[in-house]
Amino acid sequence: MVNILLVSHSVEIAEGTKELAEQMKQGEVEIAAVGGTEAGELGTNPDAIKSAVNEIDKSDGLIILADLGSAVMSVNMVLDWLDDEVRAKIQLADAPFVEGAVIAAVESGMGNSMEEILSSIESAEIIKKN
Amino acid sequence: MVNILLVSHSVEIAEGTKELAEQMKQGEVEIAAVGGTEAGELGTNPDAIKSAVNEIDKSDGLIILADLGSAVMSVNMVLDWLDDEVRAKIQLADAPFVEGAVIAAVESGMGNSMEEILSSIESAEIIKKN
Amino acid sequence: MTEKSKEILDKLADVIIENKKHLTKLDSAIGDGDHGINMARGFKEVKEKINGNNYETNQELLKSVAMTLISTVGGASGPLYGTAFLYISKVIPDADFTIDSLIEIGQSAVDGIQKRGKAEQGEKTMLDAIIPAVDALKESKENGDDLEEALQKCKVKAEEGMKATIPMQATKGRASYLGERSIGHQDPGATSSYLMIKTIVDELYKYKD
Amino acid sequence: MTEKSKEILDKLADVIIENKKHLTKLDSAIGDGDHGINMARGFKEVKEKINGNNYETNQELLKSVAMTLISTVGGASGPLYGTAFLYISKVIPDADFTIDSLIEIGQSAVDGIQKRGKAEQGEKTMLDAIIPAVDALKESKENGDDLEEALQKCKVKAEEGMKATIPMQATKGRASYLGERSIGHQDPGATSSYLMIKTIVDELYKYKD
Ligand SMILES: Nc1ncnc2c1ncn2[C@@H]1O[C@H](COP(=O)(O)OP(=O)(O)O)[C@@H](O)[C@H]1O
Ligand SMILES: Nc1ncnc2c1ncn2[C@@H]1O[C@H](COP(=O)(O)OP(=O)(O)O)[C@@H](O)[C@H]1O
Ligand SMILES: [Mg+2]
Ligand SMILES: [Mg+2]
Ligand SMILES: [Mg+2]
Ligand SMILES: [Mg+2]
Repeated sequence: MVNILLVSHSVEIAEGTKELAEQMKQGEVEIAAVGGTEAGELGTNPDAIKSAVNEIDKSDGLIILADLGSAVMSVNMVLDWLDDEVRAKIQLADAPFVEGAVIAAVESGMGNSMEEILSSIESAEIIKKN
Repeated sequence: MVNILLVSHSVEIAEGTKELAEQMKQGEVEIAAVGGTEAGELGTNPDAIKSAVNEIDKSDGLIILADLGSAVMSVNMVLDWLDDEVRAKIQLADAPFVEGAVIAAVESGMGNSMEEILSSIESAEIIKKN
Repeated sequence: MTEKSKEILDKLADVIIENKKHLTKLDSAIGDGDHGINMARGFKEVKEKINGNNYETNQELLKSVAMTLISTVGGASGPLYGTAFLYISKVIPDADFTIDSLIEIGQSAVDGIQKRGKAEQGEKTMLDAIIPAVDALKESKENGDDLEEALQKCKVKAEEGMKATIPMQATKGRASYLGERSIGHQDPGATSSYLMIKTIVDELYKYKD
Repeated sequence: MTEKSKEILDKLADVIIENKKHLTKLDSAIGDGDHGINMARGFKEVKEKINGNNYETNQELLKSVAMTLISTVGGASGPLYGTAFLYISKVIPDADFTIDSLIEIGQSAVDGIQKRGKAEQGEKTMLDAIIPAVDALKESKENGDDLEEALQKCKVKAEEGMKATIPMQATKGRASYLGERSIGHQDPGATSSYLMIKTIVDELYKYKD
């Protein structure tokens, strides 16, 4: 199954989104959450992102969701450090953080492929609320 | 200034997003956050939403961001209970929760109108991360 | 005047609470696995609320049920059932129920749910149990069925409607996130709606003479 | 061999730490008000790290600075400056600096920052202080300026570049959220970059004979 890594500037947003997405998952989808700086402030911690990327199972693919630009920058840096083979398993999604996490959890649980999940969560439709 | 109300299924997501958005605000933008059920579980609490809507200053407009469908339903119910005059000051945004909150906080702080802010946060561009 | 309605609501609450696990299990398959928890929490509060208060009219009683559900359920079913009971409170008579008043009550529930959820029949929601039940009452009125017969048909149609959600694909609510994978599962909301209709019918039966 | 570089970096860290409030204030106007906090935290760690360790080569020293910044800064400037120092570490010689090696160092910083942030000159970022400084060195090389002259011009151009961010509209980073309202404010990252360049130049001056 495609696993999911959530990278937010806020540990609360990261953990809360993990909890919300896990409620919807079927099967063995793994969801990891990283948020805030080492000191617990708002920001990103590349070391923590690196550990999370290393620890999570990437064999069927890994989708990373990041909240804002500097989280994206930290994630991309960590991804650049990986071997090409591992790197090829991972995609950083152009998707809204909370909404993307929930839909990705549902679709991964259904056994959808990385491409199928990305096409759902990267669609403009996902931000419609009514 | 246009104020902002965040309604999430998760108190952590609501509070974390408030903190993240407040970091970016200039001036007197008010940001309120409501999350979870009364019992602290994932869900929505219409009474808490109602109190938050009543308490926040709506004179220059109020934008509400909700995370998922049932939060939207709870918000719409609360809005239906309001007088037309108050109701007219409020818009529930078709926008991503975290990303929309940050941009709305910035733009409201700049003195942008409700329509200007909504057109920014309801644009598909907002979910692009790279 | 409200004693009979209170008894029916109390029984209805018991049935929902008894089915907590069943409803939650159904919601685990195509949702977030909390429908039974939500509904049992809400109806536990309803029991306490109505048994601890006196109401002059059924309208007051039903409004109190509605507000309690809205405040305590926590899921989509809170605003949905809450608005249904709120709409019912506006039409419910204090006199004994007739086919006509039951139709009006049923239709109000449907209107309330549609006001909140904007769903139609066939979208795999609670409406798929309730709309057929209300339609059955309307048909019975046209056919000139007596109340007993009408209630019986109403319950059967609600159950059929609930089961008919199994092959449906959800297009509203969390189950819609599953797309085609929502097919093959019975909708939790349609199930709680059937349980409520069944209980109301069975209770009205008791008083039928 | 690394003592001179260590001293320069130690001084550079001091300057950043001294300017914590100034940088934070600039970031409050067009960002989230943490650039000084981020940079001071990072360079405090850099001081501890480099003063508590021995390095065989400037390459090792600079790599250590880079990794410390990446781990501790917490904002966009962490990956950006971190990658800059990482790229510098790949080209920095252990011999005394020449105009040629300074150009290579400066160009590596630019390359690293662009690799991470994909910004061009004129987008109101740290690059708007650094690129003119590197360009000045390149011009000095063409003109045949001596090192002293080249360093002096480099510092002047960095300062001009920093000030030139005031009328710019930000199109990268958090300040870009402000659109036109980012105009009229000096970029915090360009300011920290100028401070670093100034410090390096002043320190190199000390050793010039
Ligand atoms: N838009 C809607 N209209 C009618 N019923 C709906 C709608 N959305 C969801 N439902 C019903 O609500 C049920 C789920 O309720 P519940 O689990 O309590 O809420 P949540 O989905 O917020 O966890 C579904 O099984 C469905 O019958
Ligand atoms: N894409 C980018 N390329 C180059 N520099 C950038 C980029 N994005 C931001 N910056 C620089 O980073 C500075 C802000 O750093 P900092 O406040 O530490 O990070 P954050 O914005 O994450 O809080 C800006 O003033 C700008 O100079
Ligand atoms: Mg549910
Ligand atoms: Mg729920
Ligand atoms: Mg900042
Ligand atoms: Mg920051």
